[in-house]
Amino acid sequence: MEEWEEEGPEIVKKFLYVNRRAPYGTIYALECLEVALITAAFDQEESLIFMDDGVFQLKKNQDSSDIGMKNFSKTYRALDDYDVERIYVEKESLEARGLTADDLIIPVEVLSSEELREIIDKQDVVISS
Amino acid sequence: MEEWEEEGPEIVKKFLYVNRRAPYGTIYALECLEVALITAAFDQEESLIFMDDGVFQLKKNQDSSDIGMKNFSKTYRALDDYDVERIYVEKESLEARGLTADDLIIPVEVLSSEELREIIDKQDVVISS
Amino acid sequence: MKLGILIKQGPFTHQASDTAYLFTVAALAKGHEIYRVFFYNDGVYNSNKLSEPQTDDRDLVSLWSKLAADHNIDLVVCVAAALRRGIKDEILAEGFRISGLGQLVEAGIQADRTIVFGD
Amino acid sequence: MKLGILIKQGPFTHQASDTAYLFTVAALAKGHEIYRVFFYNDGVYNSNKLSEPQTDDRDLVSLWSKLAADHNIDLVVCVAAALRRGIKDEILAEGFRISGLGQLVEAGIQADRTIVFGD
Amino acid sequence: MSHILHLVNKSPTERNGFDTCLRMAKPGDSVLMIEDGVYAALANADFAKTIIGSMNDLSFYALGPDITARGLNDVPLIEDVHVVDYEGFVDLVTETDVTQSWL
Amino acid sequence: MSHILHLVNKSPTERNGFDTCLRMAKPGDSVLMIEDGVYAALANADFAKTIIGSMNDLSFYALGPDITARGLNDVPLIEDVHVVDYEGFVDLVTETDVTQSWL
Repeated sequence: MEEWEEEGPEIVKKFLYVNRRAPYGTIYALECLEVALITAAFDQEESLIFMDDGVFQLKKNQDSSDIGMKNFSKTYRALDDYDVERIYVEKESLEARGLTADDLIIPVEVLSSEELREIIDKQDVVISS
Repeated sequence: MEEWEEEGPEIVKKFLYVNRRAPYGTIYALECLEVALITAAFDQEESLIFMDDGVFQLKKNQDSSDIGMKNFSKTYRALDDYDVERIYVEKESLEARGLTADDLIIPVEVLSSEELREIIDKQDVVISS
Repeated sequence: MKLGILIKQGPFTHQASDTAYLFTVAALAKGHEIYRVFFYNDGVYNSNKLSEPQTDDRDLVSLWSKLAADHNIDLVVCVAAALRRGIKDEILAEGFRISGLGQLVEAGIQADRTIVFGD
Repeated sequence: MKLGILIKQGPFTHQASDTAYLFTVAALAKGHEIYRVFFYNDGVYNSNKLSEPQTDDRDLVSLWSKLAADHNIDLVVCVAAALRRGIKDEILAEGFRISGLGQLVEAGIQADRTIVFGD
Repeated sequence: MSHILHLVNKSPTERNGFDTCLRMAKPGDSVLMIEDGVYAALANADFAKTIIGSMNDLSFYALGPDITARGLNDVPLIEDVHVVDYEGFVDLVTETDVTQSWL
Repeated sequence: MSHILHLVNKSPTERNGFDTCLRMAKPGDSVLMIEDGVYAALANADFAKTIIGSMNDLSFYALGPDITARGLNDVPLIEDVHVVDYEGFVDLVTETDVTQSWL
């Protein structure tokens, strides 16, 4: 973990991390998760969205030992330990890929595009992975 | 220009460079052009294909001064000086983007997907940009 | 207004750093404050002082260094992203500093707008 | 068979170098010859010896260096792509050499197959 | 309700970012095409109908320097895509509430 | 006529590489899905019909280690997509005439 400003300011903002990329093919999933975990230490109101190929990040039963890369999928479970509970997955993205919430490694809230749009509408800082 | 082996071997192979990316947004167009020019010094049978967003590389009237990047589009004209004459553009890609051969900075052979497939079928080395 | 900038790609390969640079220059010209520019993912490569572009090409590493000097801008390179990519103090260009990811979150909190440039 | 490998992406950000490495290991195990591995575009970043991955992550720079030493493989980093990205002899890992683009073309001529790994 | 500025920097014929942006943007939002995103402004391209179909709900902008760099000044662009320079880009960021990049 | 091995390393829902590969491959060619390209092998995904529609003309392969890494072993994959390991990848390269990567 990184160092951060201990004397956090009083401001509480709504941070949204938007994950639209598959894991392993690129590092964006892993490095976004690292930011999401750090953010949890700042007592902000944090949300994560997984849509498009980003839903693949949460696919359970990942085992990357044969490609030599680090399997970071279990780290998503740490989000709950850090009280990051606003985790949303787009229903349409899951369906287009033949997946359901049962295929995912953590409990999430599955929302329609329409509902996700309302989540996006409430944010102060939106960071795409 | 780079150095290269002066004592080229006798083998003559068919090299194909496949360009599917737009210029400026990424460096792939520029760095592929650099390889294509070096290849010309090796007396190989060289071809270039521009398809999908790669056709945008040849759009005439590029002027990158306001984005601070190097305008390399005129360098495509050097291909002719190096006797690289097999330059193919996919008709379907041009049409989908509302362009015609008149919009391009150099003369090219516009081929259908079907015809391009036959060009691809003849190659020994295929390098994607 | 206070602006925070996040750059996720290195120089040359993607246009992200070019766009971010010109955006930053324009923001300064309009009187806005740049709270911080944070370099993450391959963005850490923007701080490699060994970068030597062709003479007729732009030199983004130097451009960022100069902008930081002229306008006192805080250029922060993420330590975790930098370590794995081999960006260390010994090759760090002027005006950049290496620090933790918390600096990105803090910029998000303090700045009025956060703008992300990437691939 | 003689194989030529082209790697167009750096370590970590894209899987290209990982895949190319495991492909190369498998090809050697099957008795094939690796004529050359050529690093172009962001692929030049694979040769940065300052790279320091987390302890539980793979270290591609070292893996390539070791493979080159064990099997006498020619790892060539494109000088033009490397210069603009700040990869120079002073930070070049063991087993890599910096040379011209002609080395890629020559590999294409000499190898029986050329395989491209990128983004 | 906040007014979001959506940034799209990829060509609609290479990646899915533009489609997803249009699916997620809500009526009243603005979309700024930058970098390879400006190819979405080509009036004679197949993708034009998608942009035109969203014109009632969204305001579209495109970064002029990126258009000029790509040589698109001599071909028709979609009417009502407003061309802005980097200072206009800054104004769009400060005059909207949040900026979201569709990377 | 040469037998081409087409490599696709991107998801068909993110980029256009898979579509272009299928447009350009000729009957008799082989397609190997690697990296994020293996998502094209998902039997229950919308894209599956595109792959299945090309099955008469092309032979499809997918890299097993990339499938396992992504946790796709517990969901149905398209029948007749042959799963290979890195050694199988090497064999495909040497047993075909040319390898083309759709980057």
